[in-house]
Amino acid sequence: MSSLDAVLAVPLYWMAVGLSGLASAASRGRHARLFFPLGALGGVVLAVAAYVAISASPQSVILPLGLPDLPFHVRLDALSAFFLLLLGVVSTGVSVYCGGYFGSAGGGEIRLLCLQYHVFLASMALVLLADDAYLFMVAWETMALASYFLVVTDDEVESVRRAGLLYLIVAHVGAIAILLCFGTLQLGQWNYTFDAMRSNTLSVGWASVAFLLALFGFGAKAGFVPVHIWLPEAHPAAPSPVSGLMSGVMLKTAIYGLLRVSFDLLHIQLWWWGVVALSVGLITAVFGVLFAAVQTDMKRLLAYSSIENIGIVLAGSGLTILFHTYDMDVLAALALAATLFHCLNHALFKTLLFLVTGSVMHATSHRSLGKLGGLIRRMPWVAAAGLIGTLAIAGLPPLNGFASEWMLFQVFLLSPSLPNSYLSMLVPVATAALALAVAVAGYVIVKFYGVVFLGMPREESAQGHDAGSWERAGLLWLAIWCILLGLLPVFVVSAMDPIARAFVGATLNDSMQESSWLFLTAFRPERASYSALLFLLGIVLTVLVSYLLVRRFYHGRVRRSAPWDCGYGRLDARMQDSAEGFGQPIKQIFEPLFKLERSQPSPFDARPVYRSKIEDRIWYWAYAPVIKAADHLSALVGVLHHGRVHLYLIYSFATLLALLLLIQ
Amino acid sequence: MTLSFTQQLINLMACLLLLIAFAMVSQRRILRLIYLFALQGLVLAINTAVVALATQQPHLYFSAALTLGLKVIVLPWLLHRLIDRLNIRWDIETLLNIPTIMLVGIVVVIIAFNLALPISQLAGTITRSSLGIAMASVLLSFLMMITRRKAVPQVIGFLAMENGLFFAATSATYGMPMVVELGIALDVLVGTFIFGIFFFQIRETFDSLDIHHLEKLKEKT
Amino acid sequence: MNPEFFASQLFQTLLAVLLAPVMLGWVNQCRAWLQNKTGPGVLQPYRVILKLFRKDAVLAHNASWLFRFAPYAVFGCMVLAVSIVPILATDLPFSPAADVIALVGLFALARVFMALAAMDVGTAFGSLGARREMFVASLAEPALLMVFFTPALISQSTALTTIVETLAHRELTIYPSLAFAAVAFVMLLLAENARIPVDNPATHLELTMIHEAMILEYSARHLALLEWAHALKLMTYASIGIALFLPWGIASAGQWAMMPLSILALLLKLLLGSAALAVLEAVSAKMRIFRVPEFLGMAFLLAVLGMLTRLLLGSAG
Amino acid sequence: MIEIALLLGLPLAGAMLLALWGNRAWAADMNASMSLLTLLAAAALTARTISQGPMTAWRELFFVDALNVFLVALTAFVAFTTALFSRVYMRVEQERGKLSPARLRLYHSMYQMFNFTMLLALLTNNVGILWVAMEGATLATVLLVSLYRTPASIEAAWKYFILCGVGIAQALFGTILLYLAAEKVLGAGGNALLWTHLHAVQEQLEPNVLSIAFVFVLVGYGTKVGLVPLHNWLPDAHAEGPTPISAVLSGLLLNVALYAVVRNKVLVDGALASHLAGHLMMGFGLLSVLVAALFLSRQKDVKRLFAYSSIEHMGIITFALGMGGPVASFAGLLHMTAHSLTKSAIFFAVGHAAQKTGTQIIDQIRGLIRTSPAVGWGLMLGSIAILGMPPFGVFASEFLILTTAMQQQPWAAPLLLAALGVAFAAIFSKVQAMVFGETTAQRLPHPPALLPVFLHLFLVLLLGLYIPPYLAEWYRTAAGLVG
Repeated sequence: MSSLDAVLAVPLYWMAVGLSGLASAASRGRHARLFFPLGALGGVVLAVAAYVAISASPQSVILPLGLPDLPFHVRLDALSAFFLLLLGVVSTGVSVYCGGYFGSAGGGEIRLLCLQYHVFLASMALVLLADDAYLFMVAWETMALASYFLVVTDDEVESVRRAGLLYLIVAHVGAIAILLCFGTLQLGQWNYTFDAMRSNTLSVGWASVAFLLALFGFGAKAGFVPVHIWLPEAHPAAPSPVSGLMSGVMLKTAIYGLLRVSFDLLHIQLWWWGVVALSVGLITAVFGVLFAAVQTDMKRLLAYSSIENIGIVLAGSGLTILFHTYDMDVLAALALAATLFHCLNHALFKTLLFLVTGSVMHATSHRSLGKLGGLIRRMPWVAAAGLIGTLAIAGLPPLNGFASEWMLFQVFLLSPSLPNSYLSMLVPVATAALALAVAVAGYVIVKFYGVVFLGMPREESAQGHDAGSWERAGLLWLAIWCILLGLLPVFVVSAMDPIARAFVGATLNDSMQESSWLFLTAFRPERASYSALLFLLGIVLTVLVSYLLVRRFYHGRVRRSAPWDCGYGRLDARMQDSAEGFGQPIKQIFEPLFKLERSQPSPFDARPVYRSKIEDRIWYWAYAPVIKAADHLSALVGVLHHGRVHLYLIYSFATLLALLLLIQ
Repeated sequence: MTLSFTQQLINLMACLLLLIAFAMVSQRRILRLIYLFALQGLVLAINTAVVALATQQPHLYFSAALTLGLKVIVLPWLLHRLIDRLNIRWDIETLLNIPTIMLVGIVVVIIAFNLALPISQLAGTITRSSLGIAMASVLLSFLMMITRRKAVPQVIGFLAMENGLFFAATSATYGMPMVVELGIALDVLVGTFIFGIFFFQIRETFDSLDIHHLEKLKEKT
Repeated sequence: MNPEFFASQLFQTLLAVLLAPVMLGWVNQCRAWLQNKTGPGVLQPYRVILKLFRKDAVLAHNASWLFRFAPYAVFGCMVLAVSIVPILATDLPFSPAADVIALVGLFALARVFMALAAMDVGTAFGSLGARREMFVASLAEPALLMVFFTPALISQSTALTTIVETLAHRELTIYPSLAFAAVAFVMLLLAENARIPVDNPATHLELTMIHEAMILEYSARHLALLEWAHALKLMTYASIGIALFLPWGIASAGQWAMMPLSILALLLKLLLGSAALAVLEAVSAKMRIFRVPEFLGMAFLLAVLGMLTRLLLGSAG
Repeated sequence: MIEIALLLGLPLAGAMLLALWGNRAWAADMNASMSLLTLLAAAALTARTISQGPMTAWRELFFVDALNVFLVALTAFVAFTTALFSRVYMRVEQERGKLSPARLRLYHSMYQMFNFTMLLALLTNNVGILWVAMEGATLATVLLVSLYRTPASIEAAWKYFILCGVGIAQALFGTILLYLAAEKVLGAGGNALLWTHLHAVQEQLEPNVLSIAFVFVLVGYGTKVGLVPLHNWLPDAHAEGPTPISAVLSGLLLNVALYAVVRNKVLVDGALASHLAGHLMMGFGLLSVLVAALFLSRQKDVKRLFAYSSIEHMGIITFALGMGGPVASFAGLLHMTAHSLTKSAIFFAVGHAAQKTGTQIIDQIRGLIRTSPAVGWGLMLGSIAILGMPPFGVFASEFLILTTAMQQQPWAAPLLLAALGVAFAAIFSKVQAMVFGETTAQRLPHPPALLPVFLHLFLVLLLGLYIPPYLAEWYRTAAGLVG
């Protein structure tokens, strides 16, 4: 059985699991512990088969479904295999976690949840496998629908419904744009298979139209500024494992689509596409991280940080396009590898962190950073997993987040060799933006971890218990992957060689010479090299040595006492720095970016209340006017339907005469 | 060239029809309106008969008879009984004042004639010159429906329009095939009955036949 | 790689670790002189550290394992950092393991542990210090990267050894772009090492302190490690500055004969550099916390300008 | 030609019988069974047509080809399922005292009469009879719209009658002109109106007359299709009439009216070398889509909402058929099918929802999935389908239409994008509010008739995922006829 069959079997299997889950009558806990782990098995199979398929040659098959002249075409090449690997690994962890999570927490009818969850997984797999526009769109929209239903699980809450609505609307408009993009690509001979589109040669103008449509359409799903607007609403609304999947995998399917269209289906590329992608990406990255810094809801914070990472990924693909258009394919290969690697890493640690928030909410039923604190003592497991995720997302060596960001920086440093001087001038600015985003990300995540897990609980109610065994297993799975990919990046990166060869026509062996299992190099080893293992070894060694020396020479007696309170004596949890406080410096510096409304109490206020609300200006710049215009227009046409039959008769009369005169 | 007697006769009828159409547009009294409608039907019937005489088309005699029966006797009688039952005889107020309507009517007639010109070139019938008039009277009754505020005159306008169509059919093509003629006649008859039912429904619901009661369904702004 | 490499690596690391407190002491001594005080003497930091090691540790009731682990982690990071930077010779077996980007990552790692540990106990001071530290860092870190990237562009490499090789051992050329980078670097050094004008290591006034606020809960051996790590950090920065901007005299691969000479050169440079630092601190005043972004923004800008000039002037830059 | 006889005879007989006993207890069942028999006859006719190809019957008075037999099957099917739905629905209405026995009689007999006129309009070969049947359809439904005798319903019926009557009159004038042109070629008499003959000689027909004729026909039948700006009767009639009638109006009448337009378009295209008819239709279609989309966001009455959505979809179909070409026409017909099925299913669900909550006002219908998940999910899935979300059939056709438009009429693509976006936002926001959240509904005396809803939705789903080859072949031939 070929790896394609195996891969193709998994979505079907998931469908089956979902349907049987819908049918089964087991009690909530047993239901969850039975069906979600079953789904996890599918994830494992998918991951293995996909890993095998990356290096295999593309395989395709035609299913007996679909439109008359357009049966479903399925194709498994290196790129889809890579993203399927991502899906498989992440979904395994999430499914295991769900076994515990949905078993006890998370409202909603468990049977429907199970069905929607597995349909969601299956549709994502099919999106990655589709080889014709129709199947792609079907899977794409099914994915949107399934995730929508998962988002509105707690549909009694008004804000949840609003979030879901916003999400689906943006998703649908984006989908129509993608559809039009395919309409442009198929070049009027109504052959919607990707093969036919590959062979088409579009004029430069139409190609650009297609690219921009794709950028908009997929951007609406990935959350590029300014079509990110749904993301920070929908992620907090959804149950945490679902937020994890959406942020970890679903956003990546959009990246996949963008790469598929711009590198595979379009036969040409223009250098300014790269510039557009690069600038949009960096703007998105900086924007996302700055907004993440001022959030007070932990899931919103993570959602904005997803926007940031997606921006980084987009910037990477932009650079890839740039190099590719200037035939610097060796560099393009490196950029592509870095981009994809960051996709994978972000999927892992972001999902991990979302699961952590899930356990926290599960334990404390609080989501606001203003209430949490000190959980490291009550939930050590979750705290440990969270720490790993934190270090990874902060881009700290020796974890995986650093590895991909290291590669990206290398790519940026290589780009001055671009022939176009303006572009090479652009690069320092771009690098600076990237560096800023990465650094502020560290700030953000320290805020997240510190406020949630360290210090003292800010509200008495926020006392948690540690997560159950299923949840721990899920967290552990993802955490281990974060560490592994951080320590041995070369295995994954070198596995991307087929993708690079297929899409930018250069092998990674040239762009990463002498990379061994130990050393990750960029271009040439003497140019730059990084070895996470040695790195870790060094730290561990020094820590051990210093620890042993300290133990050896000095007795390690420890006395416990109250923290030093400067003699004030009434030190309590409310005196800790709050999430708002943490965000405040960023608020101060980048004030014009935010739409702030503060209400500060007067010094004489008996019961002082401090409230500050931060909103996204883009909503007021881009969206509100559109809505207003639509309302205005519909008010105008509303006048037409005036209720008087005479008027209606006049309409027909006028139409008649007008047409008669027209055809004269 | 000099026109044959029948042709002159037909043109005369056509002019009469146009005249009646204008009269209906400008008529204020509902009873007169019904009489005018009957008159229109009569002229139509005569015209059809003349055409039949001139062209020896047997089925035209039939449709002439049909017209006479339906539009000169039955429908006016129905309407008359209707307004007796609903006793509405007072004046009809129009939306626009009469002269304006007349002016619009003139414009409509001009347009109609211009449109009809190429077609009547094509039509090989001795009645072709009256095609424009037919179209004009159709549009005029359309205009009448637009400008009337009461239910009954609107219906009369509707029927008058149907007359115009019938006239067009005879003048352009010596009438439609028999089946169609019958079908149309049936529809008209049923339609009138249903209109009658409606008058009573409207009457008992709004105790008036003024259409401005029927302006509730609109887009709330 | 043969054992000599490891020998040189070990030697350099140990040297740096041992020298670090002296350097801190020397800086303070110079400052004391500049302020017409006698000063505690160069070896004061040693005494402090030893004293601290002898004491019993006091921990807050709710201090978690993270709190106790952090000092070791920070110290480890700093030792690793100083052993990456080629101070004496460029043939370090460890340097391929980490380039400048990894070095910045290393500093970030130490900083994050520091901040987390500071937030662990949950006092107002700790979290305040952590916030300010991370905030300063979030602006300083990109600037530092930019500073590194200018020489990286020149030497077509981000590996420190390669950079030093190119800068030190090719015929002497003046790089205007490096001037920008150097100024920016000095500003960053001040900010990152909690020196005036950004922070004042000598104060415990909560309105101004950053670094001190973070370590307020620490005592005894933990505090000792942190202080030592602090000194090491200063040392590392100094040696980075030397390596990037005054690389002459650093022995290149395999030149054992050069070693004594380079040690002398190093000591000289450190002596002068620290004195200059002291002067700089003495003449400038502590700035308000919300002036700091402007200060660091300036550094950031200079660093970017350095890169731009490099690209503008091409190989001459 | 026994099938045709049955197809026309059964509803007619049903109308007669129900006119006498339509108020009996078994009347509803009889109504349903008559429709079932009609459906069977339709199936037989379809089978024969597929096997034997196009044919004419009874001195060419009737004519069957792929195009109209496909609509016949659709009509018979939807009529049957609607009859099933109306069994339950109407019983509830009667028990709530909204209907007197006399009116129930009227309702049942007119329901069959309406089916008869629809089928006649589809099957006849004579363009004149087509007109007569269309007028007959108006007459049959106009009294049903005012069935409840509320002021609003009477007003709606009146407008429906006047506007469609006048519109139809224009269509008659167009037909006369067509006859005038045809008579030149085919000679006077019955044959000159037979579509088969006209189609045979369409190249020789006088273009000038035909273009004028088409304008009249388009305005005439277009009124019944509900093309903007001739659409004003449609929302009122849909909102005020009983729900089964709204379902058949949306699902059937609009299609048949469009069918009438298309038949004429074929002739005009043949006569005129130009693409005039197509352009007119595209213009009307696009205008309808845009205006309807804008209207949607203002609706407060759920049935009005979906009435406007019908206008929107009719616009899309008209646009597609106007664009022409094998793919676009194929998509247009596919969309016709999917829309009829989905929209009638939605109206079924809406009917039950309205009965549960006792109102049609959207703001007062909340949380349907709480009280009756089936109705709630029916409405939700139906709306998702009608909004062009895969894997439902509506998406399949919209996919083809949009991609084709992007190639042939790129200027229209952004307009369609905007309109579809607005429509989606408008409808989905309202539906979501009705389906989710806290509830206001109470229980029904009878279990709702949800078989039709999910049957329709299943078929639409099937259309989206798998169109059986013979069905596809059938669509292709039909598309070929549309041109």
